[in-house]
Amino acid sequence: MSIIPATRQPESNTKSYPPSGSFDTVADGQDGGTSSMTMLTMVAALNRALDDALKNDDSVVLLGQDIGVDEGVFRVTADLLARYGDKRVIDTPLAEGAIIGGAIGMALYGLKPVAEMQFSGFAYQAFHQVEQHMSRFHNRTRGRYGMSMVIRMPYGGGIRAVEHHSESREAYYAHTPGLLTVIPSTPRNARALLLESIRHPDPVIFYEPKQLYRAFKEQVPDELEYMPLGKAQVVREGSDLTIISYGAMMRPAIEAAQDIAELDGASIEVIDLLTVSPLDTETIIESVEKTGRVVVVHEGPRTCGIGSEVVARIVERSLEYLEAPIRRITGYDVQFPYFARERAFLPNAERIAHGVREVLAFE
Amino acid sequence: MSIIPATRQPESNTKSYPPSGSFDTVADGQDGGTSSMTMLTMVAALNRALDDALKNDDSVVLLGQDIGVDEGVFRVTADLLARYGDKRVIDTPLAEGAIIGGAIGMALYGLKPVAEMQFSGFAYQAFHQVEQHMSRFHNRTRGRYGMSMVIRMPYGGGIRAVEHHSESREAYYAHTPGLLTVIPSTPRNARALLLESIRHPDPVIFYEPKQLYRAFKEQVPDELEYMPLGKAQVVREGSDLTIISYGAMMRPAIEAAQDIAELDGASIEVIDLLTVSPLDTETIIESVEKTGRVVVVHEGPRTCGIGSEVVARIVERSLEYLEAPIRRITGYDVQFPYFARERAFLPNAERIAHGVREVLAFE
Amino acid sequence: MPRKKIKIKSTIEYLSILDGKGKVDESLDPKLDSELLLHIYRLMLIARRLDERCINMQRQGRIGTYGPCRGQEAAHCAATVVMEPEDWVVHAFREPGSFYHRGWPLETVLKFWGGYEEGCEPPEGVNDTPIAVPITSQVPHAMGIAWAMKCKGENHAVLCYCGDGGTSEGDFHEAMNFAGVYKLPLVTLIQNNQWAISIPRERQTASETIAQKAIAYGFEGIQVDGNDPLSVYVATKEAVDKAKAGGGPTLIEAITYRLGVHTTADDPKKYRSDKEVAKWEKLDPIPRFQKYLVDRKMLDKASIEDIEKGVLVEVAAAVERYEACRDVDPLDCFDYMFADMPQELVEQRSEFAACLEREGIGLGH
Amino acid sequence: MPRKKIKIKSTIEYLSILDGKGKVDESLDPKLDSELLLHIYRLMLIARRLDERCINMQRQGRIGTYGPCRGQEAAHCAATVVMEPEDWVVHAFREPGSFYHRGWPLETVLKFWGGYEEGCEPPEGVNDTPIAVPITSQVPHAMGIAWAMKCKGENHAVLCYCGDGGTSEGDFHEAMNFAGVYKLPLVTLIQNNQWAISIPRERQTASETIAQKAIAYGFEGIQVDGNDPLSVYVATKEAVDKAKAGGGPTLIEAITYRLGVHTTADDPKKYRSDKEVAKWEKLDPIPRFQKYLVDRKMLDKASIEDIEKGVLVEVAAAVERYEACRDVDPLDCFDYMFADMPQELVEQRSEFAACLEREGIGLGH
Ligand SMILES: Cc1ncc(C[n+]2csc(CCOP(=O)(O)OP(=O)(O)O)c2C)c(N)n1
Ligand SMILES: Cc1ncc(C[n+]2csc(CCOP(=O)(O)OP(=O)(O)O)c2C)c(N)n1
Ligand SMILES: [Mg+2]
Ligand SMILES: [Mg+2]
Repeated sequence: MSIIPATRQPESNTKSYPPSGSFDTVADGQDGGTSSMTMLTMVAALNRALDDALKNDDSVVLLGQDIGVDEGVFRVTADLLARYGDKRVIDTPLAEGAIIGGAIGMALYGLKPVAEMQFSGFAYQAFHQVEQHMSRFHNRTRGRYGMSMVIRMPYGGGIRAVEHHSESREAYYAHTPGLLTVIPSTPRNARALLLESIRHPDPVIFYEPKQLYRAFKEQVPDELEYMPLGKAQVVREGSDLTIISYGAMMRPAIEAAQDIAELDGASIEVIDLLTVSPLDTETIIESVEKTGRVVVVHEGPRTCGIGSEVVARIVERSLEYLEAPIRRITGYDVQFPYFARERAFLPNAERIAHGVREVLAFE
Repeated sequence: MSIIPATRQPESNTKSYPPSGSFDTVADGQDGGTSSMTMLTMVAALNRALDDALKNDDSVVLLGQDIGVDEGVFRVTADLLARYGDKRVIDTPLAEGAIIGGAIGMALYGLKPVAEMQFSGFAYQAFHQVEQHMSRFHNRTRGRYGMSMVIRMPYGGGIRAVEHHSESREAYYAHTPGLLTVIPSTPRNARALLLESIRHPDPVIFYEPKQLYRAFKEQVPDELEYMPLGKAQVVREGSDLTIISYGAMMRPAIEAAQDIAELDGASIEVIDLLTVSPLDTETIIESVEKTGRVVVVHEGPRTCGIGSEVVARIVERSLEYLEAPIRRITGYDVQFPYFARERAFLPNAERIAHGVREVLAFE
Repeated sequence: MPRKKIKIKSTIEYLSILDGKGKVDESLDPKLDSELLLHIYRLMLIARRLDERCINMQRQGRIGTYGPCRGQEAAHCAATVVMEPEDWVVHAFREPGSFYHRGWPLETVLKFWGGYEEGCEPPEGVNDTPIAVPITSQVPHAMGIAWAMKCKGENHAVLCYCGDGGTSEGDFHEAMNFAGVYKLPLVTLIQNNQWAISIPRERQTASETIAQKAIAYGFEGIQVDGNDPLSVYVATKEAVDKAKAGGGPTLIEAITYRLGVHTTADDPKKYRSDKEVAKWEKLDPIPRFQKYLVDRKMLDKASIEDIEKGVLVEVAAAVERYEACRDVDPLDCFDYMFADMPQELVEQRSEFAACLEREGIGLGH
Repeated sequence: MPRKKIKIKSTIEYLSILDGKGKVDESLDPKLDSELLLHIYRLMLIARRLDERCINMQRQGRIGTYGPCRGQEAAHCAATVVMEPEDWVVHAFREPGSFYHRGWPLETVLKFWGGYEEGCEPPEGVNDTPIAVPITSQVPHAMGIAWAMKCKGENHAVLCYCGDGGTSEGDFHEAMNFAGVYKLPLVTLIQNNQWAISIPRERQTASETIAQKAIAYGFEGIQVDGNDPLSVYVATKEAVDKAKAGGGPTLIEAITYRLGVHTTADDPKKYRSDKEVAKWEKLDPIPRFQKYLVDRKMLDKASIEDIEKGVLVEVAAAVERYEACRDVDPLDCFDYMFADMPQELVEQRSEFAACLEREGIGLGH
């Protein structure tokens, strides 16, 4: 699982991410017995990753709206201003373009900025800087300038928020050459992926499923832990059908898989993409060639979403293994509704299970 | 072909778009014998559409950088300032966000703005206005306010231009709910689609293949002509394989189809999508169920591109008809290279033909 | 030519008529008629009581996160009354009194914060834009509406609200610049409530005033006491009259204060002192305006109570109407996407309808 | 408080030292040493001759569209020489003299306009950013570099070029505002060449000067005669010194003129008069600076010719080096996308390699 390129091996205290299998928390001391663990929410785990990064690398700088004194509207940056001061944890005026454009300048100068967009729905104010520069500077200067920077932003529905606070548009970034787009699904992988994103030499969009910020806790090792980018995880093994998902949809996806196993006796494999661009095609293909049936699940709009790319790659590589059409259980191609209608709108375990059953039934 | 909804039937002088079949020009007076035709480049045809629209609808207003006195950097707006004055053809300062944001305000007030972005690569400066408002106002106000407006922008490679002047990112718009994204491929359909886009009640991204601006001429009727949005066109019939493409890639796609017909004796159907969002799934499916083999061609990046969506829909609807994996001949997931390398980079007839042969050979 | 000072035409003034204690500067008093003054007073009270009610309802889970306007009633209510029906008002998100004055039913505000698209639907016959969530993104629309008025040769004007934090966004700059170039009939009123969530005004921009930003666009800026309805009214009226007379745009900086939380999800104790809030509590626009009206004999104890009662009844009725409208159909999230629904949405809508049926989710789910 | 004028700290000055005829204002002459002055002169000449050569090469199809700097040599060359190697210069796209001075090989400019990514690759040891095509999008980067210097406690500064048209973009506003708030060591030099393609300065913004836009951000702006290298130098030097001393940012508006086409794809006859161009031809920065140097006995006929010859030789050599580097491998458009190439790109690269092989496209295709 944890193939950390030698060039980016951290100095010390590295633990590899545990072999996966489910979202069950890892019991304290279970893997090796030596390292201590703490139960953390995803917010706390992200906070710890930022703290780790600030502590271990002087060039790391955080910037964003209300991330300092206010500690972030979701408190992801709690305590960090107090610990690292206002040269490292910077409250900014209200201008996303200058936050990202400024971070690009910082990265050119050799800092490692980790910028926060308060909500992914406001990142479009900076989209020109992402597309025109963050994704291009390394290539444009033929590798002379690195763009080692991260944009963190909460995405997705489920927190009863007003317009622009609930959408999922990871596909914009996946369609943009030159970026990595990472979406964690648990406290532990959130921390390990964020740490890896920060030390990664290339620019990363770190899309945080805000619905999961405080949804559950997981044991997170106190030691530094990194998870490679671009690697999906088989979180549940199965042989009859593969559910492919990521982020906040992992929980209903796993729930659906479990229900189907119990009620229908079918064996469902579940893949957590973790990085939606670049896609871990190998892991997908391996699973599909085993099961022959696929359901892809995401919150974002269907057309040109991550789901369509997953389907296209499966068809290119493994058409002959497909025993049924691939179903996409996704957000529809409409605006994410205001929150009175959101519970009905968001894909849920029942809806996923229904899709899975239909695909299983196809002959 | 020309199902013009009654509600938007123009007052007079309407001609229906001719039954298609190829990119051959329609001889003067051929269809009906009554109407006169003029050989026009795409630039001239677009100019004519704008002229028609300004003439026939007082609420139409053009705005953009250098579209007035300078008549547009590609001369698409030639003569229009002189004819309609600076309240209808408006030169703006250098700010894409205000052009689109301002056009949204105009549309709220009941004008029909047709905004020009000088190049699609600079439209990201206005992306927040497109995503947050142009695509949403109608839904947000539950239909109370229309967003009848068009953003025209030249896209794509092939004109030996500097960075940001050659890319194709129609998928950003296709992934955005609430927009129509239209891409013409000949002078005649450019005019008819632009006229329809302007009178359409919903917001349209009109993506113009600048490589074709002056590449060839076609007979364009002097009368008003409209082509429905959301309808693809079978521009060449065939039975062995379907090439699906749009915009500037239509020419190499048709060339490849012809070459293969001549050299290999295979019968290739070619579909011109014309509108990439919403997709005309019916026309695609009908063709695929006949041929069983598909190649999708576009300039833009592959991941989460229009091609992946086309594949996903085919798999959903017609998996059992597929006799071979679908090949995507597209731009790669890299930055569009500076122009010294662009000829090598752009998909061409040879490359498409090679892909077609591979898919034909698959057993 | 030697080094020399450049004279800049634009000047920046500060206007204050009614002071913090309700004492009026007689030389500046616009002497508005009592009907208008009482209407402004009542509007401010409507905003205040609705605001209080919303905070309660949020606590009870009957609406979602709410962004109160407490303390800013004068800054928005006394401006909006200047506008004629054919004018447009372009809203930010902290102006319930303006929506009400302009003819939006009072429950609109509840619907918006309650999570219903219905809260963004302008009633027939009323223009204006609904709440705009992305900060400053509404300012280009206001500019565009003013531009359309000018293109059409119509003699109307646009009033646009924006926050102090909002002036940092590129949208503000671009829209102001266009407004200056085309001399548009646009009045932009910055509710400078001293904070943008946790960022104080001084760390939002290094300019001494926000009003002076107008200098960058070649038109006039004015700073007013935003807790004084008379100053807000006079400055807005002058600016709107100038706009309609072809004099172009004006930037008004209304100095006010957000007495409450940023939204109910916010804890202002993290970033500001009780002392600061207490100082501004003393400058509350409502008591001082009440004193002015009492001094002028336009109000007395009885009429104050009458108005209060009337306002509470009206707010209660709005809450009732809100509660009665909450059974909505999730399926209709498709129905307004396009004036002309494409086939692929028709299909997705059926798919969604089937899900809802299977899952037993219907009206009032 | 009655209505009153607000005093604004920021002042806007205009600086001109060497007039249009090459006559110097002795009281303001910075009396720079001859080495520096001759270096500036030579830089300006390099820019002029390279520019001419590029236009020729464009006509011959040896490079693509080219954007000349004719007339703007003083505005960019006399500014860039102020910067130390550890400082950064952030370029727009009309500053060939600056690239050359900062250590980029002269053929860099040819490569950029010739369609080669190689034209954007800073040589080892040189900082600075390459040409930025999206107007103003480089200004936030300059701000960010200055911010990084400040975060790191380093005593350097950033010089950033931008056009008059560029000041209309949101990026300009946002970056200037941040620079003001954090008091960053950033000097933004607007080459106000009166035109943004076909849009004249007066229709770009309604403010009388661009310098006064600094007032919106709480720092100083200055307008200088941008065709006078002495004024440009003095204003830039003062601003950079102030920046390094912790005094924060400065906005310099250099009044100049684009004597040539916007780019070789442009026809300025459509939008401006020959008369206007002729007027500005008389204010050409090179002859007037030459006169100053001759008056000061730093140049004479012989040395003028020497420099001219040297410059031509150097330009010719750059052209030769450019021509020798044109065989590039299309396949390498993959190689710099990431520091760490993902597997999917490795696969696409192989696919592309196979295409190129089949199609017989290789080096120097
Ligand atoms: C573009 C954008 N960025 C960030 C936010 C999140 N946000 C909501 S309100 C707010 C502060 C707004 O401050 P100001 O403009 O002063 O208005 P106020 O809240 O004080 O009324 C922020 C940052 C947003 N809504 N839109
Ligand atoms: C964001 C963006 N919009 C539009 C363009 C197209 N364009 C290139 S140069 C130019 C005019 C620039 O004017 P100015 O900033 O005054 O610089 P100048 O060309 O006069 O040096 C325009 C509109 C662009 N490159 N970038
Ligand atoms: Mg505020
Ligand atoms: Mg210019």
